[in-house]
Amino acid sequence: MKTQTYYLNLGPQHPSTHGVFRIILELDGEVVVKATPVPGYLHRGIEKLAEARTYTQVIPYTDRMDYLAAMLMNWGYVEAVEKLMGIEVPERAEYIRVIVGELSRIASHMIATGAYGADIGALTAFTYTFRDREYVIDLLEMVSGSRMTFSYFRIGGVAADFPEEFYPAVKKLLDQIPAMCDEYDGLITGNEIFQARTKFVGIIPPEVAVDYSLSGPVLRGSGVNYDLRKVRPYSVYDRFDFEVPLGKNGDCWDRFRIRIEEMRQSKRIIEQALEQMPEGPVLGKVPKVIKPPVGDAYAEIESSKGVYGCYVVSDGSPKPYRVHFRRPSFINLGYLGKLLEGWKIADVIAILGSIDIVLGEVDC
Amino acid sequence: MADYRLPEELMEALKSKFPGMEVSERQDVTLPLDDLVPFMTEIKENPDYAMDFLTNLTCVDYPDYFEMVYNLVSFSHGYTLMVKTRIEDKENPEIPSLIPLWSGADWQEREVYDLLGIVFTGCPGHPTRIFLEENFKGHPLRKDFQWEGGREP
Amino acid sequence: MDVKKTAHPVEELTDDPVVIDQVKRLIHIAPLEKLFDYCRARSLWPFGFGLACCAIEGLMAANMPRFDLARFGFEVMRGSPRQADVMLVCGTVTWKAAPFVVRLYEQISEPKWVIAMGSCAISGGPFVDSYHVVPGVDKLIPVDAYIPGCPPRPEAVIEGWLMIKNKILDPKVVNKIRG
Amino acid sequence: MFGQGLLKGLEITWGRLFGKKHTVNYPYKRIEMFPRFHGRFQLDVDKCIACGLCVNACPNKVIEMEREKVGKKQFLTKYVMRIEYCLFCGLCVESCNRDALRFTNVIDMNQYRRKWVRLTLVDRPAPEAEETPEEAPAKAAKAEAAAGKAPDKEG
Amino acid sequence: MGENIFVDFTAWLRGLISGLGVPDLFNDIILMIVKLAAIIVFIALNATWLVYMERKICAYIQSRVGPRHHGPVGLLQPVFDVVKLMTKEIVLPKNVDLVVFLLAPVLIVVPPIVAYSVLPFGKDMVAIDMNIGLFFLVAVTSLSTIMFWMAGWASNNKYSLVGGMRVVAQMVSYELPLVLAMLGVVMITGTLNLSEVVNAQKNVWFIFAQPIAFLIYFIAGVAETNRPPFDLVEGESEIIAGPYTEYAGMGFAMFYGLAEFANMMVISAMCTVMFLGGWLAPFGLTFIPSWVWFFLKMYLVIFIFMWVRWTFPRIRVDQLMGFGWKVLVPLSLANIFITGTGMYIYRAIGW
Amino acid sequence: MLSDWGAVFLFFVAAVIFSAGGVVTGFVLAPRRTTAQKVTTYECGVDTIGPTWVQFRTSYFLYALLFLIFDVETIYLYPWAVKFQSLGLFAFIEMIIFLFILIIGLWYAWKEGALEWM
Amino acid sequence: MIDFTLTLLNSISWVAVAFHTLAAVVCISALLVVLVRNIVHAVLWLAVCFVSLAGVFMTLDAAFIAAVQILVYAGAVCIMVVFAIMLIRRGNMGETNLFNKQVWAGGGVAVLVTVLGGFLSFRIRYAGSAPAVPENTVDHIATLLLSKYVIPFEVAALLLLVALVGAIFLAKEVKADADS
Amino acid sequence: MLTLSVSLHHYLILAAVLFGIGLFGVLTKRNAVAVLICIELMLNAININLLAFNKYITPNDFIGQIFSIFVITVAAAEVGVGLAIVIAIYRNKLSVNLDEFDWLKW
Ligand code: SF4
Ligand code: SF4
Ligand code: SF4
Repeated sequence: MKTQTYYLNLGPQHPSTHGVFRIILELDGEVVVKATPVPGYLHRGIEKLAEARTYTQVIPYTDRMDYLAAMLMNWGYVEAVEKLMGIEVPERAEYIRVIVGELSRIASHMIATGAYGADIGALTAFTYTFRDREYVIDLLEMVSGSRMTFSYFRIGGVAADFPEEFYPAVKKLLDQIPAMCDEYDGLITGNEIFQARTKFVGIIPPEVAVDYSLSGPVLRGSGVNYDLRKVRPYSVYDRFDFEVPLGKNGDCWDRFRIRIEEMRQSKRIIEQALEQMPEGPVLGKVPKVIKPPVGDAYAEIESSKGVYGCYVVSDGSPKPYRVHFRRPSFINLGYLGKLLEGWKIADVIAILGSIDIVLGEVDC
Repeated sequence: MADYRLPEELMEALKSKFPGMEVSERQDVTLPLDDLVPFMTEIKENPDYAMDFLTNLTCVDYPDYFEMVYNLVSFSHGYTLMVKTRIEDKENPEIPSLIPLWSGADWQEREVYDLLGIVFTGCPGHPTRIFLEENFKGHPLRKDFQWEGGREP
Repeated sequence: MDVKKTAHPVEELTDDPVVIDQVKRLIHIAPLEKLFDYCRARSLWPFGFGLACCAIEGLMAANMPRFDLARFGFEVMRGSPRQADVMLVCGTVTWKAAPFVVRLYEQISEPKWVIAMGSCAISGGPFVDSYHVVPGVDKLIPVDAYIPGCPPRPEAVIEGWLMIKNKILDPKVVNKIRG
Repeated sequence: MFGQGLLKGLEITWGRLFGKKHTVNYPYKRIEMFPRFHGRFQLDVDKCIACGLCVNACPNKVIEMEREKVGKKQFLTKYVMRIEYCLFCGLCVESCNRDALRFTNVIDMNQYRRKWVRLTLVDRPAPEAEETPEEAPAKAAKAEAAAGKAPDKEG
Repeated sequence: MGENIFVDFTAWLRGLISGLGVPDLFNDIILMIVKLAAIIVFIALNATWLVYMERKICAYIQSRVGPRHHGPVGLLQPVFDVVKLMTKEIVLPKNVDLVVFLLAPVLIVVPPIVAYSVLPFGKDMVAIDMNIGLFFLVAVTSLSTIMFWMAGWASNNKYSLVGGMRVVAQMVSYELPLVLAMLGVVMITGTLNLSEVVNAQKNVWFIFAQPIAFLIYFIAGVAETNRPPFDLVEGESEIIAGPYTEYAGMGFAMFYGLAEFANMMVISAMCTVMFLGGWLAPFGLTFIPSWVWFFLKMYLVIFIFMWVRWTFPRIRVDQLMGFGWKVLVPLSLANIFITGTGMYIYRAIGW
Repeated sequence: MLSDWGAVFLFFVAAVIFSAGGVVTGFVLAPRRTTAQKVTTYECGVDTIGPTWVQFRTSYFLYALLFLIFDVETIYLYPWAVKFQSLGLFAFIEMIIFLFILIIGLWYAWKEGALEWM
Repeated sequence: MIDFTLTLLNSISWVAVAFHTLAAVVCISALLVVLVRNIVHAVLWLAVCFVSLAGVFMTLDAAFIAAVQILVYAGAVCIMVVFAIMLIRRGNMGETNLFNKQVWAGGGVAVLVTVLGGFLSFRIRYAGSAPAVPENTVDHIATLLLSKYVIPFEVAALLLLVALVGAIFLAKEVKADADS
Repeated sequence: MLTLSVSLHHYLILAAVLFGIGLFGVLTKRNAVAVLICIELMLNAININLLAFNKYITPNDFIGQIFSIFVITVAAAEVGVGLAIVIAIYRNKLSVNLDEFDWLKW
């Protein structure tokens, strides 16, 4: 018997859409027949605004895209401008970038982990990750002065060197990270209910993942080994020894687990970076007014959500002619509509959460 | 830094196949509009290139033309390639859609349509606006887009 | 007995049955209202309504272990506007989102308050020049407290909640410049 | 065995139940801010030479500055930060090479009215010194600020 | 000391009233009304306290401190909440089925309150010492299902409707294991009278005699009260607030505060009576009054409820149903066999 | 004497009065202001698409059916359990047969997929 | 005055009061089940009817049956009907419980049967009015059920089985269709 | 003075009335589900009779009570199967309107 299908709006305001995002679900009972994602509720026109800002002034705006890992957002942009201008970044600045970038990744993954727990219903895990994130954020605040929107990177380096008290604090944090990860593992990953909810749910086959240009943990969850830090090492990533965790089934559980694994790997990277860090200036030789030559450049980094690219076009003036950001969450969302079909309402939340989107980044 | 560009001989092979293509010294390929789909099909399907990952897709509004920019990656070989093509028609810019080749182009093309007004042909019902509402006037990332900010004195 | 014959004073002022109803009701329970306000001010439930970056700080971090709004009893985050008291507008309101922001505000049951958190909610903030951003949520709905910052620290958010509390307890505080 | 994970979870929460609490009792106890914290702005009027670098550095034209030429020196008459537009990015502070503009660690800038949100750091008349007719730079600065209000022109 | 204060008080009241020449029946009625009032006050007080306790336990588990500033250690927080909710507008959305919409929150608290009438709170402390108390309780609590559905259906909201359908399916599926689990106890005691059930545990609590039944009962009890990990009904992150999405003010308070906690108390009180020896003092600690023991045990169960709630994620609806029907029901049926056979064997070797 | 049912009746009435009182207090004490937007259905802030009172799937019905059948079964089980100790082995076997028949039903339902949620 | 009230109250048979109230509720709710136009309301009234019928049963000293009544009818049958309605209803809810064309004929027959039944009932004679309340009905029921009525008891199980299998069979096809 | 009292006749009349209402519904309802509901009402009326006879005529035999249990069993089975049939019909006809099935009219 064909029961009537009906439409249900999931969002724009919904506790688990992680912001203002809307999915129009066509449901039969509780089963999704068709899903239409509607982004754009947070479209702020950053790309347009950037055209009216100088190159340096764009940096704070990149913060507001993936506000959970703002350092990485800065990084992709300054990387592109540096490529465009051919600026050499001092060694020390590169190491600082790696450290704050990985810290940012840890912070972002912590939220992703916790928020995913909350989506599945384990609110306590959410508070734990937030509790621990505070300590990561403290470190980043120590170096940059802000808790979320750091604007710490500068074209050709970073804004300031680490303060002295940073080093003991980061050591202390790094020592705790494995224990934190174990706690999340014990509370969420190891939980049978959680596994039942996420294993073999929302499976993305590797070919499809590649076809849809997915990236980041979503792609690696499907078993595709594509991490820019390894595949095309930028900055000084080729000097570190770390592993790229991969999933097997491409289900929600894999995507989730990878993030916790990556936190552990990030910890390793930071440790090595702290060891290898040379002395020196933190800002390269940069002209006072940044006027790149006419031309364009595209640079990519691996942000916490996936491949974050930045395409900058210069017309020789102090303001960029065009800036385009390749935002990983946005492109990862492209497959959502297809992915949701055939799953239940509860799975919709699980799948959406496992993709780990940040609406600021999706809508730009 | 390692090199992720296409080896010269592969580039030559491409050049001979698509005489209209220009290669900059950074190995950015610029194509005539008509060559786009055959070229893309070639570099995707041909196992020598196997550009199976469409990373990025965007468009720039230059005074005289629109320039589409595609960034491609080959997972098996590790090559990257930037492909550009110009749309000379500033009034009704049209370009064939790449969804048949890479499904990941879907949302990115919609974004380009939404913000720059490039129409992608070849897929019925595509593109539609993605960020802005259907009744939004204009395409904001065009240089001639006029709007009012809400700043108060 | 006479009272019934003569119109209620308020009825001479207006015909609006809603207003008459309200005024009468208020007269009946006016003495209690102070008590109610005392309780209301101590039991503000936020509407779980996050828009952008500020939501992380205002809705989440402020509720989480370190800052713990729950100490004031302001943590019972409701997903449905019917059950919430305070709408914390934390983030950028775009024109696409404006209609539903207004609707959600309307759907909150009386009495209700609004906090505009972050530059974006106050004035459009960093994106005030943008083509798709509402320059301040006070263009759409009445706002009771402004928390500048981008994003404001959770402490500032707690201050914002206490401002609402103070406002309920003593509506006159709004005429004073703080700090 | 099935249920192990469940028990493990219970064990963790049980431990936390009696574990350390991470709450800072905010209004009564405050977290110490880091020296670099981006809080409320502070302008050291004596140090400021009204050079306008901060105005130019700001990505969102937050700072409104008026200056008058008094004798040889620029005299700062008005310095308003419309922090309702501010990104708290610190570019202005960074650009000020006289160390006049600084962040303090004051968090609370909340107001009940929008118009009170903006920070007027300096608002004073120019001293009665002989007013030179060269007010041109001040005018120019004003015009520039005005132009900034309509960024679409720049696009 | 204290053991008999309630019993004595009743007797004193009875004497006082009959001294006025009131006929027996009225004496009964007046006494019953006193008991009734006591029970309702008890429920209301406990529900407020439980709200506080829940928030505090939640906070402590999450390394926070929870309500603290309003009232001594935040104790007045739920009181403020109640008054707030009382003075909050009850929105009546258009298109709702008004009568059903308003009746649902009114009726939702009736089943738990009626269920209290047969619960023995202590020695000789039961409002109605009913012969079929257990069965009556089961029957009455099964009525809640339809109220939840009324709320979900009448709201004319899809979230509510989905929630309403879920709640019915869930409560219906878990009622069965709940009822069957108690059957094992009934087989041992041979009575449906709750006071007698308690008395039968003089030697050994049934949690030891019937461990499987206890487990089934506990799980099914959590599901019956719609608490995590079985809170698909409210499923905050899925369907906003389920059937209560459209309810505001007092209507919401009835569901969220009163009904939920009253139901939870019924379930945990039943758990105490059936498996934890009711008011019986363990280890011969009889100097503590029986009702204190009862509350201690009840609160222990409630604490476990809360502990579980703040630890586990939410189960999915198909898993929920599958678990209920494919695991709990067969298990509880097996429990009946085991109990029966076990008792025969026990008798065969024992006597 | 007040019989059991009388007391239950009292409880019932009191419970209704109590909860109705609560809701009515809410109506008396709370301010009211109705706007056109306020009374719209809440669905994440946007308009509901299509009718709300929609059809629901068969699976719910099958669960209800199973419950009904087994609920009826419990009304046999309870009296039996009460008298279990004095009835003797014969009754036990009787009940096993009874249960067995119903377990066949459960098994059938299981086999036919009536226990699967769709 | 007080005395008078007390005697008055004492003289009332409370069973009778309860019975008449409950009977009225039963009749009214049953009528409403038939009369309301919205089938969901009809089901809700049906639940009211069942609960008050349980009250009637209690006045008949059949507490166990009363509890069964609540458990099975109000708790299970109503739910089942509700689900069935949710499954098969399409369109407007307000007009789902309408009469057909034979209202008058049907009404006539119903009235006739009622009157006849009522009339016949007065011809019954029986001894004694209010017999002693037997203790522990459940015990007796159990004993009888498992000895004297053991055959019907097992047949009941079979009946339930058949009903279950039949209903699942019927509804299953529905499910199969839904899958395709 | 109030002269309220109850006797067997009261119960029987109540049963008759309930039965009549049920019958009325069965005969006149268009919706098949409503018809089933009304059948339930009739069965309940019978239960009243059984219990009343049990109490007033054979107070110590419990035959009435046991029978009413059987009646309830049958009623439950009937509802289950009945609704399943209704659903099956609905699947074919997309309607539960009894007027439209000539073959089901009785
Ligand atoms: S004020 Fe700043 S932090 Fe807050 S939403 Fe706006 S941009 Fe994000
Ligand atoms: S902090 Fe940034 S936005 Fe704010 S005034 Fe300074 S430069 Fe402008
Ligand atoms: S940059 Fe410094 S010195 Fe120059 S105007 Fe600004 S605050 Fe004054």
